[in-house]
Amino acid sequence: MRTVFEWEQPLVELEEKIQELRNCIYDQEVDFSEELTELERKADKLRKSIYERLTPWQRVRMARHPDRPTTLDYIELVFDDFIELHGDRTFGDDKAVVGGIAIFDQEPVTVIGPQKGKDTKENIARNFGLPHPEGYRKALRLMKQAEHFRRPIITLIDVVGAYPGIEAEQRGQGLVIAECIEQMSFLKVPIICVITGEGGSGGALAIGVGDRILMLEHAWYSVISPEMCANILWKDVERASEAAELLKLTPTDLLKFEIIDDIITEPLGGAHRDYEGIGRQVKAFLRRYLSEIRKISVDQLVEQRLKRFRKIGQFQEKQLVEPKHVKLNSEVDDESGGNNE
Amino acid sequence: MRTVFEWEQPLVELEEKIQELRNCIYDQEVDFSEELTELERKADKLRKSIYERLTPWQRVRMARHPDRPTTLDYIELVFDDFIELHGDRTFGDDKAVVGGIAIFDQEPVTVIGPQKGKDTKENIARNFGLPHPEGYRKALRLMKQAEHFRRPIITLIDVVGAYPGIEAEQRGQGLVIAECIEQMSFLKVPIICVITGEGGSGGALAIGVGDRILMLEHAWYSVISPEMCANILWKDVERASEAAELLKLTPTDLLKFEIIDDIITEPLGGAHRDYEGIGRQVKAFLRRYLSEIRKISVDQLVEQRLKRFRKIGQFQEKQLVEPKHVKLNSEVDDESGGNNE
Amino acid sequence: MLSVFRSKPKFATVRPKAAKSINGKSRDLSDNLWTRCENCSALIYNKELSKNMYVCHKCGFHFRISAVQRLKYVVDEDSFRSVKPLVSKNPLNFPEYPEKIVQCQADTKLDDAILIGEARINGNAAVVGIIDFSFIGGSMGSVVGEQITRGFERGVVRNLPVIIISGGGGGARMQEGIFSLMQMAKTAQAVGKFRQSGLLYISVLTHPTMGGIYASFASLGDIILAEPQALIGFAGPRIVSETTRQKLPKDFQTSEYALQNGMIDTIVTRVEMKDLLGKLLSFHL
Amino acid sequence: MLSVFRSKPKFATVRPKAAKSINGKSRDLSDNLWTRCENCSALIYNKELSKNMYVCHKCGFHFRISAVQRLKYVVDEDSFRSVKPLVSKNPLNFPEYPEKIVQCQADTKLDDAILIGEARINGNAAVVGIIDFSFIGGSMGSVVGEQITRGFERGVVRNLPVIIISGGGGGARMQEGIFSLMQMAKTAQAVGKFRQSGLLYISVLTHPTMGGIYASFASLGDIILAEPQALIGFAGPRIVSETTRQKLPKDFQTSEYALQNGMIDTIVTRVEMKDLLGKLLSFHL
Ligand SMILES: [Zn+2]
Ligand SMILES: [Zn+2]
Repeated sequence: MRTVFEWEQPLVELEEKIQELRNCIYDQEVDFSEELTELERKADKLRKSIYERLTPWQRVRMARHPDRPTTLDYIELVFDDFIELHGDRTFGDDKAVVGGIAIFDQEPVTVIGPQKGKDTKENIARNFGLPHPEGYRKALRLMKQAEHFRRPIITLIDVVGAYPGIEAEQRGQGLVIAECIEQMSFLKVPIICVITGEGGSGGALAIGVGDRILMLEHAWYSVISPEMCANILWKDVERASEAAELLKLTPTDLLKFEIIDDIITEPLGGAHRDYEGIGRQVKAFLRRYLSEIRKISVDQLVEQRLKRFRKIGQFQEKQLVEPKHVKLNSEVDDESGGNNE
Repeated sequence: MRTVFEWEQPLVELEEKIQELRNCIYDQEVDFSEELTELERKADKLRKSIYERLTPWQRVRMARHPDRPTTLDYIELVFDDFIELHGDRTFGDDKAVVGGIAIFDQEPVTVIGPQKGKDTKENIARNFGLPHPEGYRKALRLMKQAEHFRRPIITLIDVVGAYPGIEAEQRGQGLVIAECIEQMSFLKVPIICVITGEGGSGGALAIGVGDRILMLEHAWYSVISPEMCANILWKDVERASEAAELLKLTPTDLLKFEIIDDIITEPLGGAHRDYEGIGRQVKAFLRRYLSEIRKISVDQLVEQRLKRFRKIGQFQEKQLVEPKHVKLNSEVDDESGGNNE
Repeated sequence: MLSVFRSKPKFATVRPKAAKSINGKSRDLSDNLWTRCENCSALIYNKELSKNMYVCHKCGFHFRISAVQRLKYVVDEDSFRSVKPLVSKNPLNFPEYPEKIVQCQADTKLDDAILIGEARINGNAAVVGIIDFSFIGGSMGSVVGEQITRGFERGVVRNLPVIIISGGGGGARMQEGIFSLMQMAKTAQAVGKFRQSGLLYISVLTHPTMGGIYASFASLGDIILAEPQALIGFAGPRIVSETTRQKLPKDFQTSEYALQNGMIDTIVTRVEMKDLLGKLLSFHL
Repeated sequence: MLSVFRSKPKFATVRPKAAKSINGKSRDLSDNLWTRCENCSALIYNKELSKNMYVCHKCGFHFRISAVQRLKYVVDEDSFRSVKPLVSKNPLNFPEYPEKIVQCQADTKLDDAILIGEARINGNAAVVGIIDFSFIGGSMGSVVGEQITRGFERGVVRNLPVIIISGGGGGARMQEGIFSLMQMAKTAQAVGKFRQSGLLYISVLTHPTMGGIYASFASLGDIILAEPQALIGFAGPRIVSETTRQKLPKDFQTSEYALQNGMIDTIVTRVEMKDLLGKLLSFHL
């Protein structure tokens, strides 16, 4: 059964009515074409008014739609000749992360992303797309392989977070995320990151350090999930919707903050309504940005990548009143840079 | 109780007799000094004749003497201020391998080696000095750390082999040994390897790729242990002694083959008879070879290190008669180098 | 942030009072002569506790201390020079965030959750940064991220090693949202650039080092030390236990657990920390 | 070398006869029309077996094949050019070693346990080396080590990728003692130098790839492929079971086990191998 969100209900009803009417046209020989045109005009209007005014929380739920394309779907829609490569060469092969070599516009690229399942069985096998440390180590291995062979890297990000499990902690979840972030930052190849669904905290950032960071219209990216935020703030997961507002996790906010570079618009009603359509969109954006950054030397790319993150942060230099409350001996000048906004 | 080998029996008896006589001198007031001198002369002669003519198998057993100094003993005897560092940063901390930073002649060096236990309890904790993959990964991590900080590396090798266990295989024992060998070969720091006891196969070679390879007098180094060799050849572990002869695993053989660079002579009767003595010896050899290779640029060191191993092997080019037995299409010239002996 | 940690008495969810009390000049404890150890319940004479760097002489329990307090135990007397202080803004217009900042500044006498500057340790110069848990759980917002980053940049410019003593809770500063997350990238990159200089970075983990702080600069040290029994990990124990519905191992996410699992170099008591740091610095001149 | 492997019928400890039989021109099988699958016991018509590259059409069992045979399944017709052949000496004066070499040369029609040269795979040029198990268990003495090394050097000089298909038993050639061990270092270094050229090295693991071969060049591939159900590991299963006195997992040291444990990139059947190799080569032009 198709998942229908509550705010889609009026639209779905209208769509069903249109379908009924269509069936009538075939069954009886009455002319409903005028009514049909009118209804479809209405549906179009409704669709727009619904999907263009989604609240942040609705967007989070769209990003989690069970029919939403997964990483492997995008790989099939956007690339040719994907060869999946497995394993971290130290501990295991995490099925919650897929990666390998594929062809994009006749050129080999390395593609990596967390992988959710399409049904319960696959979700269990893929741990609901929640990676263990070996998943991040596999990603890092494939990224370094890409660098060795001078292939661009494309990461497709759709992950609530790194798995909070006992064994994941045991095998250094935090450490491996840090290693990914650091090492990805210095890779001498073009990197494009596309947040296709959920961009959950460090688990997303671990494969999110790129030269261009794109985001689908109904994706979210945040330091913490709205539920967990609500839980911490008000001890009430039910208030996730409010938290989603506070966190400014939508593509529009993040574009304004210059955290992302562009928003990939989705087919009306969401990517899951038109796989071919979203595939074409993603392909077009990738083509545009990849050709843009391919023109830049890799040394410059790395420099720009570092600069990009270096300047993120909002703070102000403190007025130099006597810091009487802490008995520090004196102040030295600060030669180092930084973005004092 | 002190372990006494059967071939040491006459010597031990003589030594006991001398001790008795000595006690007599104190107890009674009789002059045995002449007999004592004579007996000690005899003991000296016996000692020489025993320890200088050890068979290869006896040497293997000497290398395994339970009182033989372990890696941590050498670290204490030869270095100052050792700070042990733990962990492979991916899976565990293998107690069968110790490593860290120490001071040698006022300069920091990285010291690494497998660690056997001194008693059953410690042996169980240290898995009898048989490393798991995480032990080799720790070693590799510390070696790369040494390279980063431009510290020379000293490996102390005393290992029957990498541990042949289920989990060790699961976590890639073979792969990690290969990685150690490859990466150690290219480290841009001086490396000295000292085989202090057992040099068992790939488990030893994994930390045995150095610029100078030294070997204690009663150590062995071989592609396979004599027991396993005997087992394969004759399905009879009891014939290990014969296998030890065949394998040419003694320092003298290996020096002749140019596999090692020098032999560190041990105190008469073996390192375990005089810790201070062997400590001084090892220190003197390390000092000499370290100062020798410190003078060479690291790029040259790596080049020489690669050349050293590149030329090992005995083979001959085949006379170019018609290779009628294999239907290969034709032969091409071989431009590549190689040591055709 | 606090809520993500287990509320085992051992780690004491340090009641704000206790936390404050240790900060030399607060009132609560100076009135009392004795403190009860949160681990073994021994009564300890306050002067003894202070003399022993707030380590229980009976069971070795390490009390949580403020950044200022810790500074005294780690650097040479009068050797510390602070960098220019920075203060937080409110990039998301998050409700009550500015008020929270002001409150924390008043409580801790810090500008934000970090104290950082240059100092000497047994004569060896270094950039030294200390995270203070009492300031919004020692979480990393823009100020902490920027100061850490500047610390590493200072290290490169002044040719000095860097020591960062972490003890931040959940790591992320929720109120700064995506800006907080990005500080992970910024600081990890700062470590990476610093690494290229060949200088030494020692990361010291104290209770608790979790989340975004652990998953960025704190686990990227050339050498990683930890105080005994510190909580070290990515996801908080409560989340792990709720997600997995499994009983957590007894020593889960402690320093000892991290050591056994190969994630840290060694465990050092607070009392021995300074000497070990000094020695490590002297090994990397 | 053989004795270190489990004698499960599945892996068939390939009786010398069977091994020889697969080498195209030997007599034993040409007299018979049918072969019994060593895994599922199905009777297979020999022509079918040969057409299916000695993979059982019923259960997918991969029969062991000779290097020459394998070459046909992997490279383009008439594209292979062998390098100069080398033959072994007897560095340790190991008793009966020369005789063993001569015997193996007669049996396998090879000079030593390796066949190596340049070839094309679906049009893509590469250095291709194949280890033959039937030659003293495919073990690595000086000749194999030197040929592998020269293969990588040839790759650098001729700007060609390298593919090595391993299937050597215990890996070490005991009879060459320390010289055999040192080939591990020599070949691993050859891979390392090759790596610096930025060219592609694909390692293909076939049954069985163990010991010194697995612990050197065979596990250093940029990409590591394996045939299904191949035995892959360091210590032989018999030694592991004797040392640990534990029951070995059912799939212990198989390709599937290695894949699950993150040690290889993917498993490919013999029938699909050539196309995958060709595609990978074409991705790395
Ligand atoms: Zn106590
Ligand atoms: Zn079959």
